[in-house]
Amino acid sequence: MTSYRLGSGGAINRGQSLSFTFDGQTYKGFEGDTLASALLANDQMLIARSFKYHRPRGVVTAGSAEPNALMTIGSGARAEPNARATVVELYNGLAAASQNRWPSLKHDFGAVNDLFSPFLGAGFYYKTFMWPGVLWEKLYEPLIRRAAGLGKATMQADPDRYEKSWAHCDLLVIGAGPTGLMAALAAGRAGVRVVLADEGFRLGGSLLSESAAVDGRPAAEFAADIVAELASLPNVTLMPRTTVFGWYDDMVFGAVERVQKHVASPSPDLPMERLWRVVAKQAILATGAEERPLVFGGNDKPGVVTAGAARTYLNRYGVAVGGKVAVFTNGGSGYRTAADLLAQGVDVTAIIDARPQSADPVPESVRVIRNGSVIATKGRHRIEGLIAERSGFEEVIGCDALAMSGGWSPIVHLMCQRGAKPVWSDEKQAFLPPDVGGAFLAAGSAAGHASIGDCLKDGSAKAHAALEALGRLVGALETPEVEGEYDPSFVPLWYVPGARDKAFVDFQNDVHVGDLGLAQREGFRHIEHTKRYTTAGMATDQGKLGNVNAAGIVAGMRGVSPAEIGTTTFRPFYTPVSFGALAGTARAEHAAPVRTSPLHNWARKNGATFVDSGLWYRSAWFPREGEKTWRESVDREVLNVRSNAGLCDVSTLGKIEIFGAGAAEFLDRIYSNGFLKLPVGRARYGLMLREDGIVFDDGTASRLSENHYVMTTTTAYAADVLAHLEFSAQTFWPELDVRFVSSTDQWAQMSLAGPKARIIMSRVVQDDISDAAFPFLAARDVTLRGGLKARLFRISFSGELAYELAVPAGYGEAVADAVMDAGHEEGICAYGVEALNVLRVEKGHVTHSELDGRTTADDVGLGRMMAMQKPDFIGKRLSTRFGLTAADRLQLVGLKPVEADKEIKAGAHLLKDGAKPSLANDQGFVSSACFSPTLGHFIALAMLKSGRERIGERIMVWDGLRGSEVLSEVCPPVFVDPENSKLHL
Amino acid sequence: MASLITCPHCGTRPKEEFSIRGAAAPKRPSPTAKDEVWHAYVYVRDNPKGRYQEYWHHIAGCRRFLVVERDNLTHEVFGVTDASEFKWAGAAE
Amino acid sequence: MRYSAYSIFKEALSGNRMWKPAWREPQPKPHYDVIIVGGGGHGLATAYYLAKEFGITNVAVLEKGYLGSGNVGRNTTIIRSNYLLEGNNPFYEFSLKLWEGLERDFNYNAMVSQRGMLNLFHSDGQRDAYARRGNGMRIHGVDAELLDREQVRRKAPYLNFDHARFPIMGALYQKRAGTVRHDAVAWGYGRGADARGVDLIQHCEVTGIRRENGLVTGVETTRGFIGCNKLALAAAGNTTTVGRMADLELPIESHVLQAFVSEGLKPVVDHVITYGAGHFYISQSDKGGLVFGAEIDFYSSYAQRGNLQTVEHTMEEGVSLIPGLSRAKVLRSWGGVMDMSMDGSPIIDRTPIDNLYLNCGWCYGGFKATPASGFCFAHLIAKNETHHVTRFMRLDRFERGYTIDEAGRGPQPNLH
Amino acid sequence: MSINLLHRHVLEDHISGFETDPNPNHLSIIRRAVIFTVLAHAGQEAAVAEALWNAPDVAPRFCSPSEWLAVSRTVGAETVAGMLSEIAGASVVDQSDGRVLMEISGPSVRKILAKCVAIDLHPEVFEEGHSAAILCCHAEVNVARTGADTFEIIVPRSLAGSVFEELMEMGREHALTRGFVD
Repeated sequence: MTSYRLGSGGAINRGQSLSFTFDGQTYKGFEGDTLASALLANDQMLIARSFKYHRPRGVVTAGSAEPNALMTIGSGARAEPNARATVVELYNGLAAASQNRWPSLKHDFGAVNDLFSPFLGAGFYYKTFMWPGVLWEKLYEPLIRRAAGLGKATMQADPDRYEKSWAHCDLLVIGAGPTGLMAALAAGRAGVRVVLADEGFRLGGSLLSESAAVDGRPAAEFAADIVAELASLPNVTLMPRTTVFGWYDDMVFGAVERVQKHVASPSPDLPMERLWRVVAKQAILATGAEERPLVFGGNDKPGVVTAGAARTYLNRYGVAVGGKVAVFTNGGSGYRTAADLLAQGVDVTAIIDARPQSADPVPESVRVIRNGSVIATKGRHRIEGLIAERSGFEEVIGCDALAMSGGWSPIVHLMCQRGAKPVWSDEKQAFLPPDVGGAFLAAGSAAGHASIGDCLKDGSAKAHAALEALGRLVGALETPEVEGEYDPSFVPLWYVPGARDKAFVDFQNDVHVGDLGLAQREGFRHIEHTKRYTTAGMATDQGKLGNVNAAGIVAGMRGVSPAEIGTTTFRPFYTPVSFGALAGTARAEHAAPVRTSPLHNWARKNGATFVDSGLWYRSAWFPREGEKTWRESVDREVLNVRSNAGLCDVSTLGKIEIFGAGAAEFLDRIYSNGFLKLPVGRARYGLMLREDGIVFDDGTASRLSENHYVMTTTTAYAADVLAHLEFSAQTFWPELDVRFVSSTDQWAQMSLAGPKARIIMSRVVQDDISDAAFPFLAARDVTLRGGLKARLFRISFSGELAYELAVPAGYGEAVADAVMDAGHEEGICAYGVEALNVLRVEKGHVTHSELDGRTTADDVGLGRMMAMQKPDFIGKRLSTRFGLTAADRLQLVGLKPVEADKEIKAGAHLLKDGAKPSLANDQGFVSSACFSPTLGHFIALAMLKSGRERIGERIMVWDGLRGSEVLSEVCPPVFVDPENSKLHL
Repeated sequence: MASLITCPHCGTRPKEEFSIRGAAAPKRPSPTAKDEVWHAYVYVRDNPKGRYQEYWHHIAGCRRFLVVERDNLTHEVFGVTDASEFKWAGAAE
Repeated sequence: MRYSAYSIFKEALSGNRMWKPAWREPQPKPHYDVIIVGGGGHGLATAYYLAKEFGITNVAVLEKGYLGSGNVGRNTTIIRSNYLLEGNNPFYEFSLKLWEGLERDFNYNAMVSQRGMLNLFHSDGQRDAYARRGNGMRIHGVDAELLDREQVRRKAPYLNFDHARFPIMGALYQKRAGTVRHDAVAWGYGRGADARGVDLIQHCEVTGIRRENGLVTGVETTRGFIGCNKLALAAAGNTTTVGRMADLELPIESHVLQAFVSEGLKPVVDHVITYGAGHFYISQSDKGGLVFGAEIDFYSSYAQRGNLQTVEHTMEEGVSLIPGLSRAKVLRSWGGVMDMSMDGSPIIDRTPIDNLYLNCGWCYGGFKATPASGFCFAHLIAKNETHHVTRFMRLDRFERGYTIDEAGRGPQPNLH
Repeated sequence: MSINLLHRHVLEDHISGFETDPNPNHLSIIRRAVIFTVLAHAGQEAAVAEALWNAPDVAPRFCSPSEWLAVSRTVGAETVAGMLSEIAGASVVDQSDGRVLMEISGPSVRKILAKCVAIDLHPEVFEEGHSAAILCCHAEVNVARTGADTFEIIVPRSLAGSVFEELMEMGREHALTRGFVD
């Protein structure tokens, strides 16, 4: 193995050696290396296989546009697929593995695809794999899927933490190269709040890679000085390792900070990555420019790199990309690379310049082939030479690396994410960022300025424009002198003719010039069609290297300007962002907040099993020793409520305090039934409709004083009902004096139900609660023995004599304990929502299982609650539409199995006895079902076509999904105490 | 719009604080209006491309309904007002 | 030209130089029997079936962008027929049956992949609702199974079974559901229609609808006036804009829905999976990208791009459902403009103007409907009578009170 | 019988056992704060606001143009109720049990809160005495700046556990400590 590490130079810490592995082999690098630079230093040029043809591939860039050097970093639950080695910061113990190869990188069986490439051109799969049809699913698709993808996702839960944060600033500068540093400095000195974000781990951008001198010292030193000054300013926030990935509406930028991706042993107190939403008053795009590869035969061989990347490896990392480097260029970048390599003692075999002449200074002793081109490359796992062509004469030139430069494309991505298209410039031969308005300005080479000097100048100029917009203009910054710059201009060369091998445009997806041509021939001529048909630009680099070349090549094929071809749409994300960073903390048990009832602890002490109910946890049932199934517990609870008493936590019901002289009128318009005449001290069941006449929610409203009501809603619809009230009050009837606020959290509310409820409650409450003093539907403030003020409502969901007692939440547990104590002798039990559900089904009370957003009041037997004589209530007008009053609508009925031991399940459908299962014969469905311990058999509520006139009919309960058919009798939906005698005990 | 809404009561807030209710333009008809008017109010939407008025409920803030006037193609916001100050264009009743 | 094993072989050996264009680029004729506005999936499928099934070939499809530039090329590619209501269920099953025979029908491999779909449920109430839906499917002969937690675990062991805020209790499973390569659907239908004589006219925006004596006589376009006997609208999110040219008042609101794709990964997600405790859905393409989405952005929008908060919310649900996604990376997000209807179900119907036909209101679900939508719309246009599986998808169902409200959320389009 | 009126704080389950000495960054849970909702009736908004701002012993927190929270750590609920009932045109609701009062302070408080709320907490933007009804850690809360580096957070009781845990998590890198204050 050869070392390509130079003896000196580079911004690496040679005192800090780091050990890492690649495909199991151990190597050494230095602090300050990327994984790619360390691999190159260790002569590891072959590092990946391409997607389709499995061609051997090497590093081609030194940055985030890298299409080839994708690896899996780490192992086990921390394995990250498709990491770009060119931006992965080296740390001690880093373990990297190559991808998409089998059995090994050197010997990859998939490379056989390359041999079949004539059959596998663009869009081949649309034309084939169709015969015979059965083989698609059995053979072809499984084969295609096996070949799919690059890296392997771990699919284990991530052990690390992720966070999100907001940042607010006057000016966001994106990119910390010469442009961004100057912009940040100008704004920082002016005292405005600046955020400077850069995807790299060291701020400085191209200044770290170039050999020019700025302000009389090496560019990298100049950068370090500015960074130091910025770091000292309290109004400036430096954010290295932070990629601004998206520009969203209202100057909100999405950014991801890699907090600990570079750390050998991550701290548990820090996130792995942090997502930033940056709110900026002004922003400057200083993202620089991407060097375009040249599109020539065999341009994908390991060892073919961009000229700028070669300089970065050389000047920043002290690594030569080869021992004998050839250069192929159409501009000054190639010459500078040759000069820099020579200065470090690296052999440069030739500069092949596509232009007939140029003023670029030719390094001594280097041969320049002008008007030349490269038509093929030699070697397999690393380039061994190239075939150059000039005026029809060919020549083999030896080399172990080839630095290419096809000119520069401004990195316009972020500025084009909100619909504006980049603008072609004939002068710059590049797509320039669009004008998106004053708050977001492009600067430096992102705006088409090519030299370091121009970038420095433009950075401070654009900062001044931003400061002016902010009203904080100060004196101009002096632009530092730059010495030793090369001429960055170039002559366009989209495609090098005469290719002997495939000339790749999209390296990762193996899209070559021939594919683009095929797409044109087949009519996929719009650039979006070309992209989608060939997959050019659809790889993990999203066409950062290839898309502009593709546009240029297609333009050439069509004989038009690239302006006419345009680019494909730029969309987030600039570079891929982990699911983890975007998800942050809201995952696993923390996917949503938990709401706990004030009686949660009471329920827990009583052995409750809890169940999710929206964000709430509710007590479902309270198993006792010896009970083996949930049914045993629920049956016991139900029977105990019916014969003695039970206590149930109903704190989760929505509670809304309503005040005002207009409250009565307001409620009268909100509910379908009348509320104007509700007396003080009384509760009433109410039904709310949507404006389309369908039932929205039900609940109660109690009048506590002349102008004060408290409304209860279902648990599920508490938030929706509050919003509905607010909407109605604020937009329909702002003239009504009504004010309300939720008090759901203030009260612990418990339902005490059963024939012994009164005697138990009277031991807890000081007030007289005899039937005469506190009749059914009474609702009043009361005082508990011990002095606590509380609210008591005589309302019932179970059909039993029942009270709902509300006490301030902090006292809930103590009061519930007291009620249990008070009822001990009466045999009180705690009961949960399962028993509550059985009790309500036995009574035929509806819930959102019946009120499913498609039912009318009449459908569920509540037609009497439509007070049509009222001039107006929400839902009144549309409730009378033909379809909502049709005779064959589904109506609420009860069902009981003809054979008492048969089980009916919710979700079953209904068929006429003897009818075949078919849509035409479908008569409705079971909405709720349970075992009734009171009756000793299953019962159900169902929605049946014209159901109310079919009482007594036998109907088949068809549950094809679970393989059961239960012949049942249609009955009224109230199974227990239809006369409501128990309510009025 | 969309990312940040400047609530006239609470200041600039992110989208997740709001619940969006839909077009503000249709005004609830009088109880005696014709069936067609009620049908149009509940079901028909102008759905213009461009300038648009929409109810945003500041559910995690002041809980007021706001009328956000904006361009639904460019997502530019022209103004945010409290719903109680919203004037229906040409609304007779 | 027909694609066959022979043509592929022959072309491969001759450098793939002789492939013919998938479609012509015709100049618009002055007059057509039928003009279809919208060269997306539904418009192209309508043209294809008009020509193939009903013999009407003097047809133009007018597309303001490039073919398939709308929602057919920016969705999550899911096909299924697991619908609850009688108004929808037979239609989507008809569509799924057409998907099953599509490739040989139009001689284009759209990679219909019946990978099976798991609709997860997380509560008893959800289970009951899915049981009702599953039985509704079974009663119509559509395949449906109710899986318990362990059966789900066997199919998708990577789901969050052990540390979930909303634990998975089971799933409604439709084996025949799956995914299709979306662009290929547009291309296959377009190619098939073109081969039968339909003119596919790209970059031709309709700017006006000309009417005489109450009937449509043609459309003004950016490429001049084009006459027609019948005009059919299949413009998805732009339906209102085009409909307004004929004074149609529509129950439609346009909203943006985002979709996402991850970097290419070796196959891990074998099924289509939907998260019942949220609105997340995911599958993996034959190329390796995880394709997924969640809720709409909730505001009216004609912009094909979305909001970061929705992006984050989508990932929260994704990682909550599949914890192993955390370290994988999302590559790209995009937005489609949805024609959200007031009850969440589509409209395929005549309009008050006798020779103007309407196809809209697809909400999230337009892609899976493409074949049946095209077939039934073609049926309606050709025969002037409604195909029986679309008999409930009427424009007047709202005023008559016969809405098809799968979600039960009422007339608020952004909740469907 | 008489009920033993034991009052239980919802976060007692979350803060149990040994309480460490507060670090510079600290989250205090106020055990018995008095918190009322004050609603101004139509046309009375300005008068109610003025009365509330002049009321002794309570700190007003803005919720909406017609709604505030009145917070007191010094006097009891009955005193506050009596005082608020004097305000003409207002309706009041005792929410002392329905809301949890937390106070977070320290040199890193803004960095911690930037992970929890979307508003700009820069000292010159969010000044002392400012309050905001706002989304914080996925819950609807009220945040007020009560000192140079001190903020008060009022959280609905049922969500207090989730918000508390999230705040502690966000404060981890800043060594945030927590404890009850009576």
